Amino acid sequence: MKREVLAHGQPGNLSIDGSSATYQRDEVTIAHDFEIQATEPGMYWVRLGNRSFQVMRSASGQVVVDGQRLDVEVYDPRNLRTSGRGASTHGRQEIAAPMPGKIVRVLVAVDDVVEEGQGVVVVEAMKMQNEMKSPKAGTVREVRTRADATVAAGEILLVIE
Amino acid sequence: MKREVLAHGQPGNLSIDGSSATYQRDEVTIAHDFEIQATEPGMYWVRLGNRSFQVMRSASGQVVVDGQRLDVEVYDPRNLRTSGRGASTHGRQEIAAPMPGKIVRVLVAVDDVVEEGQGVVVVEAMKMQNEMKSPKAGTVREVRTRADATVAAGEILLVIE
Amino acid sequence: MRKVLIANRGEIAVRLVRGLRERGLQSVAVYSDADRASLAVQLADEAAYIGPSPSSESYLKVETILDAAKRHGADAIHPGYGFLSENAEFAAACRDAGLVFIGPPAEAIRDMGSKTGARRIAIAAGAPVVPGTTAALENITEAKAAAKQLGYPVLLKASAGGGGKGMRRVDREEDLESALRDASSEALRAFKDGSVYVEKLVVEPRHVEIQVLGDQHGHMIHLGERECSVQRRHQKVIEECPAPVMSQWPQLRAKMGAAAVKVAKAAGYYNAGTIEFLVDRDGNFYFLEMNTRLQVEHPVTELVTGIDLVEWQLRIAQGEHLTIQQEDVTWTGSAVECRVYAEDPEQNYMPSPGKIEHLREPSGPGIRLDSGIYAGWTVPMEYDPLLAKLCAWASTREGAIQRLDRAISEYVLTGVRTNLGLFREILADPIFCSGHISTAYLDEFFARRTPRAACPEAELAAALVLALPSNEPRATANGVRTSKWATAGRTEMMR
Amino acid sequence: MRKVLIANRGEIAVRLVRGLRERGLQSVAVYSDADRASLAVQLADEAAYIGPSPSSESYLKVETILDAAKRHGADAIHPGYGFLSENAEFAAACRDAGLVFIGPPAEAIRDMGSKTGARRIAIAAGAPVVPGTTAALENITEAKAAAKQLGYPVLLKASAGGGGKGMRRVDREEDLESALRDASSEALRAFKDGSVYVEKLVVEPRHVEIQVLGDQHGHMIHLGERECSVQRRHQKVIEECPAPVMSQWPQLRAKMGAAAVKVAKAAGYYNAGTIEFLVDRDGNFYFLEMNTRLQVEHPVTELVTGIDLVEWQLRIAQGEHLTIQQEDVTWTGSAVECRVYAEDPEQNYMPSPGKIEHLREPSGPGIRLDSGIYAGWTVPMEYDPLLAKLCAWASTREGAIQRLDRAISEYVLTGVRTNLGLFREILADPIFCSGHISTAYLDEFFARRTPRAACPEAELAAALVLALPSNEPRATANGVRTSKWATAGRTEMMR
Repeated sequence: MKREVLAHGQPGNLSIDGSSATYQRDEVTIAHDFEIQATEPGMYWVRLGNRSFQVMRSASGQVVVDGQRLDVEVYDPRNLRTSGRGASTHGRQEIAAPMPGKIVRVLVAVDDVVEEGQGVVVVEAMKMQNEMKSPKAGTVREVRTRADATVAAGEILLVIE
Repeated sequence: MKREVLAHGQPGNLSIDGSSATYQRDEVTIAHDFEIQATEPGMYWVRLGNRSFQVMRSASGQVVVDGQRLDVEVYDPRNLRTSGRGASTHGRQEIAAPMPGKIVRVLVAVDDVVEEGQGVVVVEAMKMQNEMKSPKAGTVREVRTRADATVAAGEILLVIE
Repeated sequence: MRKVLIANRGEIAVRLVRGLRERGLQSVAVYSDADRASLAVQLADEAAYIGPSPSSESYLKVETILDAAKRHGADAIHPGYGFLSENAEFAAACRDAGLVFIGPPAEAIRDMGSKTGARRIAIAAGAPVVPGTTAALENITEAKAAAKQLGYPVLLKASAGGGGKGMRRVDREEDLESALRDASSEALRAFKDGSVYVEKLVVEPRHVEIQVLGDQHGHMIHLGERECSVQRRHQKVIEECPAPVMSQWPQLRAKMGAAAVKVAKAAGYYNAGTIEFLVDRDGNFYFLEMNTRLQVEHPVTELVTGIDLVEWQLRIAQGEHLTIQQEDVTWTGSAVECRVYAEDPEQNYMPSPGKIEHLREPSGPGIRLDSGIYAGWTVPMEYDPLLAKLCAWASTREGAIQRLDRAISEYVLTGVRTNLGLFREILADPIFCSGHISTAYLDEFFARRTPRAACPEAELAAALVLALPSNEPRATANGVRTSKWATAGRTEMMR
Repeated sequence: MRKVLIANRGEIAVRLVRGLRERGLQSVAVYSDADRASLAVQLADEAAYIGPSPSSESYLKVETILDAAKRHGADAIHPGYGFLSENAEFAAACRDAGLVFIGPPAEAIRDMGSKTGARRIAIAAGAPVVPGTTAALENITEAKAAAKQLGYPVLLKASAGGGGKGMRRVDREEDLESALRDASSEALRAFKDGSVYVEKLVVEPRHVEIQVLGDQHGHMIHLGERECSVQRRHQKVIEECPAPVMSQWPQLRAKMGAAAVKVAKAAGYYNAGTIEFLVDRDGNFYFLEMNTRLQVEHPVTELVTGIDLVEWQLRIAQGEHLTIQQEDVTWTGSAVECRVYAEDPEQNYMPSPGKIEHLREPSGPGIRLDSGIYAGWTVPMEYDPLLAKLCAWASTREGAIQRLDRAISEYVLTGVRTNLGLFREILADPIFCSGHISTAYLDEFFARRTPRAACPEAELAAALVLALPSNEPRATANGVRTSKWATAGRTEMMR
């Protein structure tokens, strides 16, 4: 079985043959015999050669190895050609609430021109106000929220193009 | 909603009307407004009037309230007439392994006559030997295990009639 | 005293349920909508609903809390920390309703509640204070004169303040006017009181506080210090006892302790309280303010002195004599606490409310965990992000640090982001381990921090789990995920 | 020393992984089939498979363990307790393989391993022993003569024994022959050695043991006692420090400690070890045996002395000097431990292996939990039923008992039966609380025990949950359940 890996932004390759795994990333290649055992839903024990790892995989895709959060994603190369979604948003940037919270202030209006890094909306959660910044220069196309609104994590607040 | 309750061997009645519950057992009748919230699968928080309870219900039917195991069962009276299973075993007593373990010795053979309380089989688990006793006087009809066999919890070892 | 209502939530409510149960007292937990079935509510003997999630509609409503106490037949109220704990009117209202308020007298709360009032009391009691004004600044002219006399840099502070709100460092006179305006409007928003005063800025201070404990019969002692210099956004994240600075200045604990007791006595204080000081690089200390309640970080004092602060709060509130003399108090070993927050240190400590997916809490030798969560619990967005306090005790500071790191290595908590990973970096930092820290430490640490090297074996372990058939990446709750990888892959293909 | 293989399993393997990590040492956990993905295996840095589940094919196989150590590049082995920990050949084999054995010298294990040999050493060192034979009984004639001289009641004991195996109380001469036969055959089965000796039976003794700690350079101290009288089937279930008996006889700790150090020194002992004594109603004490390893109940000593026994085991094994002098050792407060077993006290402590369904472990002030389980873990049927050790420390014995009870009230553990409910009854028992206990306590408690009154509110809470639509009673995994209720219901209908 072959899989492509994106680890901390770096592409890599995983190859599994029975109970042997080979992993290549940058200049590094490692190969180990392994075993995996699910301990609870989403929790796994992994032995790699001599070493022992505790791996958690949350429903949101977060992966934690021995208490450390890793930024690792795995893809089946056969599925890649069909996963063409997302390209339509090219140039268009949706700004989503990073957490559930309450909108304190919307700092821009439709058709405003914004700089990269300019504050656009202030969200409050857990007694802390967080200013969200525009990830790029552009024009505000849509404002989908308003002050005092309660928002869910991932809810789109603004669209900048 | 009405349910019949068996609490520590004593029959009782539960009546639920919206968020009010009435419970009668022996001479005691109590009535409370209540709320229930599932916290994890099988775990519940129950408020009864002013009081707060933590209730666990395990897959095996075990129920634990604030850390104390209670022997409580609940039945829908409408289902009773159809639940006629078990009657066919009247007079016949199956002796099941109370826990997973290893059979050390079978102390009786088919057609042996046994007294109530007589040891019939010795099961070992966790470095401890446990002699199982016949719950009634009778004749051994079947011996379904043998020394050194590994048994699962609930596996029938002997039948006495 | 037979039944106590806990006018709080989260881990401190759990701590109080435990303390009450250990004394044979019944507990009543209150809950808002967001806290229905919280851990404290589950563990308490009784539970009282007090309203909608925003604290202004529940935990801060004096009448509602008093009604709940009456309804449940409670004869005392413990306010915890935050919320109504330092509200003199609440303490007085409890008394008027015939309820024991487990804390200091309302008058002491009121007197020490104003920063400038507290400064005056401290000065009168002979405690050193940071040079500055004791009265609120009336206008910019007065501010300029005061700042000039103190010498820059100076610090503007809200009279009613706390938690860094309404606080501004000013390095030059030309920045004073706008800083004063900002501080005052921030203070007004936070505390409904725009009063601001000015102090000399102590450069690279350590934040060291003294725990005091006194009964209603005039006997008061101190239980030593806590070092609380590791802070983010003026909020403590790591606390310890003893303070490393004590090994440098052997007489400092006794001196600060004596000063703290004098200030607390001058305020007519009883029950548990904390006097906060700044300690400068020369071992001078300055009174900062008093916290007239149980402190978040009280466990490190309990671990090192063996004295149970909640137990004594309850006994003192019942009128018992404090039977511990100052000379009976000893400090054994070292304790370090880290505050586990639902936040992302990689994104400027952005709050991370949400549902706890997996939870395995550490334990074993020398570990104490005061936690307010469970697997499946949804951490509300309405309250502060403290999930738990993890403490380690050992016979040496080095041992406590290693033990705390060990415990964090076992701590499994997913579903929300936390600062657990950051703690492991700090606990391995040679400067933190040397004990040479100040309130500037954490910002300075972030500035020189290098990301931990990725271990290919750990990546492989993660990749193997992610490659399991039942765990193929799937859409998140918030819609289809556009992965960086897919983008990278497409870019490759288009070449 | 850089990497240590742990030749054990369960909670003690977790304890050792923690102790190693806190010292910056790598850990290798071994596992049989039943222990794949155990908590210790998950937490350890490395994991080594050692064979099928029965311990005779895995944890007791010297060659397999040594091979694993070699394969993983370990330079030391910690044996834990049980399994190979008191096997002199194993200790010698480690040494021969160039591995550090973290424990006493093989010779001391061998010499103290025979009960009769240990008795001889104790007598020579001047320690009081229970009157009896030092040599194994050759025949019934010799046994009768010895018993007659001692006076009935007497106790027959296996020379190679432990854990109550091969032990018989004999009250009259006519019972001696059959008791001797039973004891000898039980000893032969358990220890492959049928030797039995006879002692005077101490009536209602307390079981009190002394912890000793010595380095390889001839320095040895004692860390005080542990009271271990609460036992079932000759297995300890509750242990504490200080022993309540110490308040009755103020010189007893020093006397027993001195005797223990003399015995251990006479055996050429070093590292951590325990001398078990019986204490009679007049404060006399008698050497019983030595446990040449870390004891299950070591945490209560750690909590009260603040000395980390595992840390010192590692340091001593590396040749370090024990830097603690006898006069440095102090005993602060009180610690009580209960052993959480997977067993059903209501059914004669029947073992209850199986899968843990729900688990919430207690924590908070004064609580230490040494656990070897997690939710979803299947407790194997092949090993002893110890799941976890729950300890409470407080400044008084009464406080520790209340705290332990509070912690148990929070402890959620379903899927297997445990003795947690029994502990709550014992901790509320006035006789236990008075401290007037002996090894007869638990049987005596069971005899006079009254079942806890059922609380109708708790029953109603349970009934409401069971009445939830998604939780209708359903067939168990083992087939259709024939309920008592249905039977009762049918009986009603047939009237």
